[in-house]
Amino acid sequence: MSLDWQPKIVGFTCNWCSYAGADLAGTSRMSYPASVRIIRVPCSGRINPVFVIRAFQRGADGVLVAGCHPGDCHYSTGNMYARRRFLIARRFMEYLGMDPARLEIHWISASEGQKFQEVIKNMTDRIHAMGPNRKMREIL
Amino acid sequence: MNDLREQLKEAVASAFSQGRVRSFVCLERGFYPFATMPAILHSGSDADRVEIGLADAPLLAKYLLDMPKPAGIVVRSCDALGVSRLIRDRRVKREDLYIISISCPGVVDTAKIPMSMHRITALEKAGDALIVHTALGPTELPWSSVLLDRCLACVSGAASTDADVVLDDGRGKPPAPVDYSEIDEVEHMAPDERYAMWEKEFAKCIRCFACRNACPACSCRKCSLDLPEPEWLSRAVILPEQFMFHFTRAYHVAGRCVGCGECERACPVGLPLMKLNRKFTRDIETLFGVDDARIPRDVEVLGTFLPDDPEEFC
Amino acid sequence: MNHLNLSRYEGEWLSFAQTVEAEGGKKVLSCYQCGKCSAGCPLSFAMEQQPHQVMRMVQLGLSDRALQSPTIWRCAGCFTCTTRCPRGVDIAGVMSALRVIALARNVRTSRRAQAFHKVFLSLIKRYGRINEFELVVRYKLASMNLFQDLDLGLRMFMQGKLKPPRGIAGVRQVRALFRHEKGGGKRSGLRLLPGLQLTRHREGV
Amino acid sequence: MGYAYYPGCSLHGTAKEYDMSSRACLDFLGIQYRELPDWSCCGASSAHSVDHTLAVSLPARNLTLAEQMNLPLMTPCAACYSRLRGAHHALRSDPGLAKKVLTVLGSEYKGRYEPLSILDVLYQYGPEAVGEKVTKKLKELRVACYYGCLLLRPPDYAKFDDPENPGKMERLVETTGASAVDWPHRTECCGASLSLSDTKLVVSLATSIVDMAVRHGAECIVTACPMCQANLDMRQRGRTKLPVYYVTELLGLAFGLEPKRLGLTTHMVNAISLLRAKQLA
Amino acid sequence: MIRVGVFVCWCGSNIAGTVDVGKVAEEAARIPGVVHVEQNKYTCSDPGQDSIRKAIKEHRLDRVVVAACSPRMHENTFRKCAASAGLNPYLVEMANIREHCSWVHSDMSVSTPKAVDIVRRAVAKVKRCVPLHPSTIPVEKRALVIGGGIAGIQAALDIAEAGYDVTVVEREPTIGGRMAQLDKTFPTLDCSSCILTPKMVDAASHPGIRILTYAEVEEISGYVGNFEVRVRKRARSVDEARCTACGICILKCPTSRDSEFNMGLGTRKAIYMPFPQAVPNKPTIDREICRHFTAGKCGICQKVCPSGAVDFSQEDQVLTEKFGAVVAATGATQFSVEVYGEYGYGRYPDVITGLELERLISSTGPTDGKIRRPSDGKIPKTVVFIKCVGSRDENKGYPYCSKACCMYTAKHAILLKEKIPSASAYVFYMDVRAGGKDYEEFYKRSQEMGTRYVRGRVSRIYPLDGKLIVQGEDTLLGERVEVEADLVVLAAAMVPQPDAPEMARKLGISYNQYGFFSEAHPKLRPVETNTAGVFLAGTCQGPKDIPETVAQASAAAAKVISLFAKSELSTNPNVASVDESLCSGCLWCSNVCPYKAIEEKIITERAGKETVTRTVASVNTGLCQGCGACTVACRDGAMNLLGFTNEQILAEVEALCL
Repeated sequence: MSLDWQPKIVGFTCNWCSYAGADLAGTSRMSYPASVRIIRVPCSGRINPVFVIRAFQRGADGVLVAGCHPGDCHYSTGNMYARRRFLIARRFMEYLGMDPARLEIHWISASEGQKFQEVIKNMTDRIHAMGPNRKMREIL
Repeated sequence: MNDLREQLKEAVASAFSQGRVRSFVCLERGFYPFATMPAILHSGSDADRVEIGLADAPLLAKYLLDMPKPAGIVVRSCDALGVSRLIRDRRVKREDLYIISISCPGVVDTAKIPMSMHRITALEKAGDALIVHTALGPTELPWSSVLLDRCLACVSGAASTDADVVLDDGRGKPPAPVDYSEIDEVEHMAPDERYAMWEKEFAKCIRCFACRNACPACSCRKCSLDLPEPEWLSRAVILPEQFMFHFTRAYHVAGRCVGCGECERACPVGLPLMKLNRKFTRDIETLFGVDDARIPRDVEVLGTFLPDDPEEFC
Repeated sequence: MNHLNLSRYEGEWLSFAQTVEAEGGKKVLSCYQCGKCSAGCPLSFAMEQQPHQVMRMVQLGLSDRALQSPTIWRCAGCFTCTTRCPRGVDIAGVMSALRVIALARNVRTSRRAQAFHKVFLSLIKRYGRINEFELVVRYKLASMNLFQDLDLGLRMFMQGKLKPPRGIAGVRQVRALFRHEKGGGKRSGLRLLPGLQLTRHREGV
Repeated sequence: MGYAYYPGCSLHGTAKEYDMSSRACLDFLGIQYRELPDWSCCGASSAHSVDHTLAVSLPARNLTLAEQMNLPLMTPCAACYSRLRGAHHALRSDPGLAKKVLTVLGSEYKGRYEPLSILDVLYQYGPEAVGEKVTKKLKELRVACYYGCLLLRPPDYAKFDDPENPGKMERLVETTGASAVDWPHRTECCGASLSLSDTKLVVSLATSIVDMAVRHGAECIVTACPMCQANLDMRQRGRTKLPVYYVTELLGLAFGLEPKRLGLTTHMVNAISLLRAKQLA
Repeated sequence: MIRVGVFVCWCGSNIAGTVDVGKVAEEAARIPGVVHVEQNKYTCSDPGQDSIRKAIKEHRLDRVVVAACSPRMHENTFRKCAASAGLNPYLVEMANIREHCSWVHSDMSVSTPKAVDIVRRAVAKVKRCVPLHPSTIPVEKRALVIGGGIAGIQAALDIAEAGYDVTVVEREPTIGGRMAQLDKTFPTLDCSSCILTPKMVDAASHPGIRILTYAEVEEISGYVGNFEVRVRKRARSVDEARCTACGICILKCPTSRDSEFNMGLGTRKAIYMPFPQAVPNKPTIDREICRHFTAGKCGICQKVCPSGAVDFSQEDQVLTEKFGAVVAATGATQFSVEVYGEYGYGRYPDVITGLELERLISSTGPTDGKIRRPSDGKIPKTVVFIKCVGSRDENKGYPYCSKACCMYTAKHAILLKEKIPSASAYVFYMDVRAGGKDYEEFYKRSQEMGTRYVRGRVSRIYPLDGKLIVQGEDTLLGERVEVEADLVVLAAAMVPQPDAPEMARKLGISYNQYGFFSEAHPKLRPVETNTAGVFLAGTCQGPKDIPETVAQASAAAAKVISLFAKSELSTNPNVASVDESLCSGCLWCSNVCPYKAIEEKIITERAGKETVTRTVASVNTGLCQGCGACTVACRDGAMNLLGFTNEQILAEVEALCL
């Protein structure tokens, strides 16, 4: 695996908090590894755990699911359902053998640009150390 | 045992005679003298085909979907869970059903009898043992060693009270605690080791969807995995798609699986599907403080939340 | 025109501040000159450059001024400033960092204070503990200030407070600590005054 | 369970009164302690001001010795208290430095016990319990409690009391029946190690502190740090001189112990005359 | 075949500076379905938008991707632009290659391939977009203003003047808020109650404004145009109709406590009016200390009341009403300065805060406007003002600057000189921030009146012989300084209300890490929030002074008025939609819908010979806000979210992972 291999992380972010946090990281010119590709959804409640499996199938090395802090959701309860869904979905994926560090779920508010930067940096370092994902993946 | 069958026959016949049902699903003699198979009766005259079913009795709940209503059904407590599942999923209405509940001492799983089926002439329950009659004479096996998995963790052997007719002969199997040691075993394996195990298991899957058809929780009109667009699941039987199928099936029944094990029994290649479902069931019980996730509730576990759910994501 | 040409310090602008922060003077660059440290410093009345002005020198990269300022040797390390700094700057830490760098770069100011620390550390290396009697004697020799506190010394001696030095068993381990932290292995020998070089003492007591 | 007792260099020398009175009080209260065998200097006054690695490695040696004895380390001296806690904090928060120091010492340090000051020990024993043990009330003795710096600052590891508005020493002193005076310079610095190299500075600091105590009606000053005691006792040049006691000396007196055994006879400013005037000694 | 146009924006050098826009355009052209690629230095500018319109017509584009900034910034701009060229606005998708790419990755060899991936994602999604048409919902033309301070009053007056009904909910027994506690206001030194009381009376007497005092908002549900708000109006125990405000009850009442209005300096009775010019001018019984309620005794006020207005049996009223818009004007409060042990607030009585001095100066204050030392009531000769107490302090307070303290401290110094000409005023400051109109001149006036401005922060205050010794540093002189003060005034920081986060949750808006409500965009949309229909005014959004607060209040009112100007509101068309052929009618989706927008619907269809009726889910597009929680609860895949369909998201994942 070449040294400058860059892990590919698919980031599902909710439009009102974590996407705005990513924007704030941009406006504050905080640099972080170019490993994450962001998909905007209205709410973390919109993120179906099956999307995460599809991302790993198609070759993602890591998946980030980001939503608002509990209590702050623009739709008041979206992230609460997301929390329940991903509490059991993440355990099930580990149960199927997926390395736990490849899926991360974080609550990032619209004013936490720095937290978004840290999450991406830590995630990239951890996954870079683990190398590309071989599991559940179509080998093209 | 027979008087329960007589009472059942009378109840079925009277159901038809009183016009309470247009069809009735029960068990009748199978290919082997001791085996039974599902039967859908359409008139009172067929009532004597009814059997109690000592061995390999399948769950009857799912047949209700396509039967002309009002439909009748004989339910053990596991069937009752299946019926309740369908009612909560609004796939059938309680008022369209005529339920006769019977007590159940447990159902024998012939796969657990260490003898090939064709040599068995008859099976008989005697006290706490199963007498297997063969051409060479009877042998005795401890009753609890030959039961179906679901019976080992049976909710309660007594006849379910939510029924139109309750026939309880008092010999119902006492409720037993659920044993998740099988799940702990898998959890203690290393991720790669687990992945290799599931890889080997899923490689066997031929995607016949028998598990979906047998499952009372999988009651959608059209399964989203069959849709061409969006193609959640591609037709290719390759490993990543197997993981996609088994993840999605297990996730869709998470918190709704009644633990009947029909999926595992229906699987032609013998995949340990209950090992997947019961992982979700156990996690739901520990994470969200649900005492028995198999029992259907008005609001399903993933359809609600508690503000102080466990917080693992910072 | 004798303006202080800041661009001449361009090279040291950030590097000096980073050296100070590496040596323990946390967040010196975030000081906004509010003066609360100097206001609360018990010894600022005796300092030509006030603590906040020393911070200013570090911020502007005026390394020679900062290292030569007697202020850094007047600091008693009482941490009043660090406790109250609204920007979380560890001013006491910056002062001690400057002292460390001054010693490393052999900047010769406040002879007495440097002599005291030098003698103090050499005694720990010799006995593993400080013997106050020998500390005062050696300090007087090193600082040439022979006649101070003679009366106090006599009274203390009479009260039995000045006992002869007694080493400890683990003194070799203490010496290893000295050798190790001086960049490991190299013989530690601080030249204080030209010529006055602490001879390498005999191993053990 | 008991404590590992770390006297520190000055308590074996110029501040032997503090050592004597501390031991007397601990024995009287029945608190078990064992002097840390073969303890070495914690490097106070010099190590931490000129060499940051040494500032951690010197106290670290004593911390590891105490941890091997499976006893919390306790010291009367505020300077040693500050250095020991500083090293304890550094060893736990800076793994790189910890590895470097501990490899030289050849031992590991898990930091199970927080280093304590003798005042913490007295507080764990309980101020009321101490009060009950008092036999001779130090009636109308007006005392100014002087905390100095290192018991309270820097707040991220010196945690004896609130750095701006402490009150624990007052409570302890009042259990002896004496009355603690409310005065402003309780946490002003006395000049510490500048006593030798910049004596006239310490003279002016000490004098202003004592004068402020006098202005607020104090008859004596009480402290828990040998350096502060030495500086105030030796360097005060005010019109009215105040005796400077250690907390453990006052407690000892209140317990009815012999002044001589508490080291009250070897102060610079006469410590016995005030007590005699108040029929306390 | 879908014809997609990709417009790569340079954004000046913001994108072109660190992303090889040429390469992005070149790669974009190779994506199947892309028939036209264009680069623009400023796509959002008028010429930029014109080139899009021209390209749509010329190349018969039926999808547009704009690779530029964040959709949160200009999605509406480009949607309107496409609509003006005849293309359905919801067939436009933005690729965020600025905030998520060029601004965060400086190395072109890394940022360019990422930008291409982002464009590929956008194209994959836009190909699966379908034309959407917003539906409309009615607007309840009534506004709710939470908070009756100057911000709330101004907003209410402006909205009412435009002819719409307004309800003001104020937690205290009277409106007036923080400004009522002030005596004079900078920079003109006109008397606060002279300019505030008339406005309060206008608001009280305006036919369009209904004021609910001693009332709190308990719950807000619904969405823009259709908010449902539950308000609890606490029992005043005084019948407002009968009471003539003669004040006898207040006179005779035996129990009293520290007056919150006077910042604890004076006292007020159990039945009280916070200040004489209170509106409504009716007393209120504080049931926590009133002996009738605590011990069942007393009841003097009821006995002496000439018009029998005192009614102990009054109950809390809970009213639930519909509103079209909400203006949050809940204000801010003062930093609790006890945290500064070194200043001794709470231990030394003569150390007070700026607001407490304001009460001393005010004629309705405890000392009838005469500045007296709280300890012994003497006239202070030397007064020391200390600025930035709690502000600009990461150690013990908040790192931000509270904006108004420099000016009100200068005001205090001037007023001190007017009231006690012989007094000398010191101000310990770090910077004097006087950026408003006439502010610098006001600061100059304070200097010229002899206020000694000492540049340096105070380290400690301690009492000595009846004086307060203030130890500071004059950093310009480079020397330690001391002042023997009679009175010390701390300019405390302006901090959010303690229950601000809870109010933000009720409003459904976000707040920053200190508790100030978050505006939609700090520069472009300062009075709106990300929740449509909820607007901000005043210090609840951040520290500010009265001129800015009033300006913001009028701005918020303008936003409400423009909202009410339309008879109907067009709703966001990204709502859920049900594929009835797939739906099995399990209705698990309706459980997770926060807006109760999913109902049961009976449909009949032919199944073979017979006609069969079955239930399916159906979405009320008016109520649905498009959160999408139902799509994940739906196992059949029947429920989809327009604009973020399953097909689109799966396609986006596919595009990003190639």
